[in-house]
Amino acid sequence: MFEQIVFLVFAVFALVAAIKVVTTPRISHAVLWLMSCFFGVAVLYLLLDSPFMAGIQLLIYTGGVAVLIGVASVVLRGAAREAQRRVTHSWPASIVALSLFLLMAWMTLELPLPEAPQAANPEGSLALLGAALVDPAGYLLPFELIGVLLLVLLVGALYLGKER
Amino acid sequence: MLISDYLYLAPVLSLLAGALLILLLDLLADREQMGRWGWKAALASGLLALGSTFLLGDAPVRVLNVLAYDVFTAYVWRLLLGALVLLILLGESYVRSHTDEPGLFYALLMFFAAGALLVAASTNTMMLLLAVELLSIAGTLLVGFLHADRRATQGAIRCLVYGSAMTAVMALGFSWFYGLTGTTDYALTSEALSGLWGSSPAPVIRPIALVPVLAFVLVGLVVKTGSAPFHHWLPGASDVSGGFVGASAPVAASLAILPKVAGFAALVRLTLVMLPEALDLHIVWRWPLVGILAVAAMLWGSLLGLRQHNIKRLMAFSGIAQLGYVLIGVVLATEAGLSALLVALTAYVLAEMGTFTAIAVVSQKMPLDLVSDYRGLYRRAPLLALGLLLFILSLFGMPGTAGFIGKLWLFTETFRAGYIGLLILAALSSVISLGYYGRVVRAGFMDSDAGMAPVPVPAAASVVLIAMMVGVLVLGIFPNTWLRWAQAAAQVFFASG
Amino acid sequence: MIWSELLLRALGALGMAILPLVATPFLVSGSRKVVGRIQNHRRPGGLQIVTGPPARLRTLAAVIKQLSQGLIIPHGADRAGFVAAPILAVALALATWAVIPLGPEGLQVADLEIGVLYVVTVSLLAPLAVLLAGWSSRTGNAEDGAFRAISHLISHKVPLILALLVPVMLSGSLSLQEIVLAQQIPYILPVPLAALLFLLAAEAEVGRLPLGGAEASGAIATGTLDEYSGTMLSAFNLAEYVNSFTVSVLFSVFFLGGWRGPWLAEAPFLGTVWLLLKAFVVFNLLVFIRAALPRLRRDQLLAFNWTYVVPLGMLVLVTVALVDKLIVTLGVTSVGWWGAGLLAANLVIGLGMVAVLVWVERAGKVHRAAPGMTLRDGPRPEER
Amino acid sequence: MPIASVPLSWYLILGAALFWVGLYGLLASRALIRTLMSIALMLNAVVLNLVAFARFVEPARTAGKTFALIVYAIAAAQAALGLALLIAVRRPHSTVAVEGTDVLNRAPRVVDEGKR
Repeated sequence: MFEQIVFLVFAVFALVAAIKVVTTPRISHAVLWLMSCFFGVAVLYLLLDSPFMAGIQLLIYTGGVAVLIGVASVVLRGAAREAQRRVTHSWPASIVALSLFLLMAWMTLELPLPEAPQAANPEGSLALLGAALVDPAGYLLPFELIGVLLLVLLVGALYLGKER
Repeated sequence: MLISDYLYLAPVLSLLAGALLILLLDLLADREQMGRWGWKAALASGLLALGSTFLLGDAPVRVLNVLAYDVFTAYVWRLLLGALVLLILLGESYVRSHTDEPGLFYALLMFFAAGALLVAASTNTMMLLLAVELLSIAGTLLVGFLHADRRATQGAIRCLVYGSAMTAVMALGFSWFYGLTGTTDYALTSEALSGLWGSSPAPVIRPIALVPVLAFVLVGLVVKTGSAPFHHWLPGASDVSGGFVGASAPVAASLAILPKVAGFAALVRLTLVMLPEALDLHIVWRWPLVGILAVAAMLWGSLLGLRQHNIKRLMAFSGIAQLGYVLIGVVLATEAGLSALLVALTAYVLAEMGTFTAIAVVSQKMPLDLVSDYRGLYRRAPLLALGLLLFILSLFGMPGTAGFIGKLWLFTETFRAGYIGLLILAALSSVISLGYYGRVVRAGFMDSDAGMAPVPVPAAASVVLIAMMVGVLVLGIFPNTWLRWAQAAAQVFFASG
Repeated sequence: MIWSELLLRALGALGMAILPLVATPFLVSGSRKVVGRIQNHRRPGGLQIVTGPPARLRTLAAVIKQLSQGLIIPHGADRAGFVAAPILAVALALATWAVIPLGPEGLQVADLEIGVLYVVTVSLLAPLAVLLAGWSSRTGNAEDGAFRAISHLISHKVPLILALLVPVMLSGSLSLQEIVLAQQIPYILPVPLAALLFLLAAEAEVGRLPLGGAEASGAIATGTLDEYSGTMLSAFNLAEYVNSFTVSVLFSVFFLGGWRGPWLAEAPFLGTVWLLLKAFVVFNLLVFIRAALPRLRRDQLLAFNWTYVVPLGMLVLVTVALVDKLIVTLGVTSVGWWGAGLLAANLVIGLGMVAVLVWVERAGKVHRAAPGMTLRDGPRPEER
Repeated sequence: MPIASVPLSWYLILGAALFWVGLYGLLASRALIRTLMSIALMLNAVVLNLVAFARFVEPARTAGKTFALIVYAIAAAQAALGLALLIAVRRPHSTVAVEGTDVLNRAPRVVDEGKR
């Protein structure tokens, strides 16, 4: 019961924040709402017994992505003002989004989902995850590939952002 | 075990090593030197990668738990790497004259190709997602590479926005597969799905409920790798969102070839390894989902191709129609259908490679890329005109060319499998395509060249052109070895039963 | 849920939040005295009243004065953001204290399995408060200041995190308590380079003098805090001081063995004393550094950070990993030899780095100051 | 404490809602910054799905968490690339002579001119 209340509070919070992100006219407010939405979802991760994911969520999304977007909107004040002007409500878009949401909701209720969660997080699950990331029989290659992806990005972004 | 796994990654690793080497050289050398050495380093690593695929043997191997190396992978990798080598040759003069960072361009191209190789071989949804993302980020950067050109940056932005949205959609689909099965491995997913389905008398899942998930995965993958019509009609994309118009010719050729081949390989693996064949799921996936996509691609590509005056866009639409035919191979999902798919795909790569070479050469002289720029080409540049004719004939499917073999086999198999409607639509689209192919040929061979200057053909471009022409003809006339090889590649998925 | 335990936790959290708040005014006045001595201004602030109540009480008076000033929100500012920013700054400054272990067991608000991740996250959120302040002020100076401050903060996060990873790797845990427990010898002995990097990055991070200049009050008014005054300004200042005390505590936890010390078996509470003592020493060290050195120019600082400090951090991380693994593989079990091996590796890298710097200096590749720059952006006469 | 007091479907429906709100933002907004935020929302919803699924279907939870980490990496990469492109596309507008030599100082002012 307690958990359900917590879930509902933060789910509604995250959802309202998400809707604000796409509707609020001022771009700086949109960034703040985005951070709030990420924060709300991070709380749900705690509820899902994944403090690690909650930490990562705050680290990467709130601390990384959202701050990055915020900095960019400070840097590009002109662009931010433009964005302000261009927020429009679009009926076709909302109809598409709503119908797809209803489809997904129907699908969620239709499919046989497990009723009970797995056992609570065992001690040392973090070590298990770490081991899986460097295990040749686990996810070593994807983990390494993340590094390659970020390298490409770094080099490319530097080139694009370079003054000439 | 670990070392031998990395041995099977040798082609990917040599591309990555090449890229890093070029980046390092870029730090030490100035622009002149990079212009001279960059493409040689890239070519060397491409050839090394291509060569290493011939040393790996034929036995199917599971590489680091997330990739599969087998004859199919080998076939696709060689196709990709062959195209890469030619792309480097083709881009050389263009890159040297159009950018101040040639080293970076080749490094990105190497990363791009490495991403394509990994997409083609992955057997794990998260690996596939990541590899596709590597491919698309490197691709986006390539599109935006020519900085002075605002169109290039705009094209890159469009690429990024649609690409990211499609990544999200695909990831959503994969997250559901993971949720239903608790694994991301294709084969294990297949087992788990069979378990959900088969054991009890009544299936636990109605297949209809999973259609959205299947559709997300399909649309995401196909749009992301650009092998379907969507990347043309997404909002605001009167320009081609894949960046064809914004992109320079070598980049456009890379985008037209590498991700699509890789995407097809991934699609085939998804179809035949991840979705258990006995279940309705497999059937829903092939028809209607992939089937509708194939029909849409064929008709859309052909009909819109008719209206184009820009040759790059015309070829882009024609490419879409071509890939619509190739998608039929996925709909069939039989051993013969799959071999036919590989053959048609190879023919597509050859013809497309050649056409883009010709376009790149003309584009150096006349950057507007209008069909009317090709008036009287056979007098201004006979080699170009001949090549263009041959490639267009192959794309259309004239007997004696590689394209004919692929199309014939595909259509025969379609007939044999009983998809008569599909066959009729494919034939119809083929006929429509005559309209725009004819226009290019008429411009090149019949219209007068009054007031048009001759077009000089650089040495590298003529090498690529001649190689492609020989390829198209040889494979069209003596296709036996090639066909046997394609069959061997297709057998991988059917050998065990 | 056991309510008494919850209550206890809440009390503990409150205590942990109050501890740095109480310590701060004394640290402020203490550091001012130290700076005054070093820089030879006996009476900071020029002519002061020498009569009246004892000087020590002046700190208290200053606190009361700061707190009693009103809230002034400039016209045109984004009200919610403007008020939220200082609150966020203080909250973030205090949040780190939740995971700092004050003693062998129990003396910690929460022993998170992901403690280090938590610390990093909280410190990565710090730019948020700056961003909010800059934005909501809606003036050019504040926005420019926010941009400068954030680029500065983010740049120095990188070596900070790289340095943090070294103790994490050596102890094999992200929990701060585990890291303390794993330090049979304080990590500063086997990996002095990582400690040095942490100290450098932390010093730059809290924006204090030699490596400060994130706000560059000389160049763009007060930067981000241009529009702030009274209580809200002092909230920011408070957060800044708490932060610099926090990094001292973190340094003690990660590299000086935390609460470890003699006579712990007889009196466990001594752990807290040891930790605070170590933190106090580190804090004073930071004050010495900033008092003794002039401020570096901002672009030089960032260039130095990216060209030397970050690569050095990566090199240290990789080398420590390899050497650690090598020593374990060789079958060495004695902590002394393990430490000596790592220390030797660190010294080699450190000397190499010095050699590189000397070579660069000789080769004349140093980024020389442009005329006119140093003066404008030069050191402040006294600390704020 | 009762087990599974929050059913899996609640998380999934929330995930779907966040995802399609993101899609709405993507379709409705023509400004790149907001588009990037919408994409971040969509990927965030995917991660929520993954973490929720991991809690309910996979005992070890390594595959789900690894997948989630990969999605995070992709999200970060896309945001960074988007911002680099934004800066690249803004720059040709601006024609500013910048005083001083402080490179990092220059960025805000250069772009200021771009707002015309």
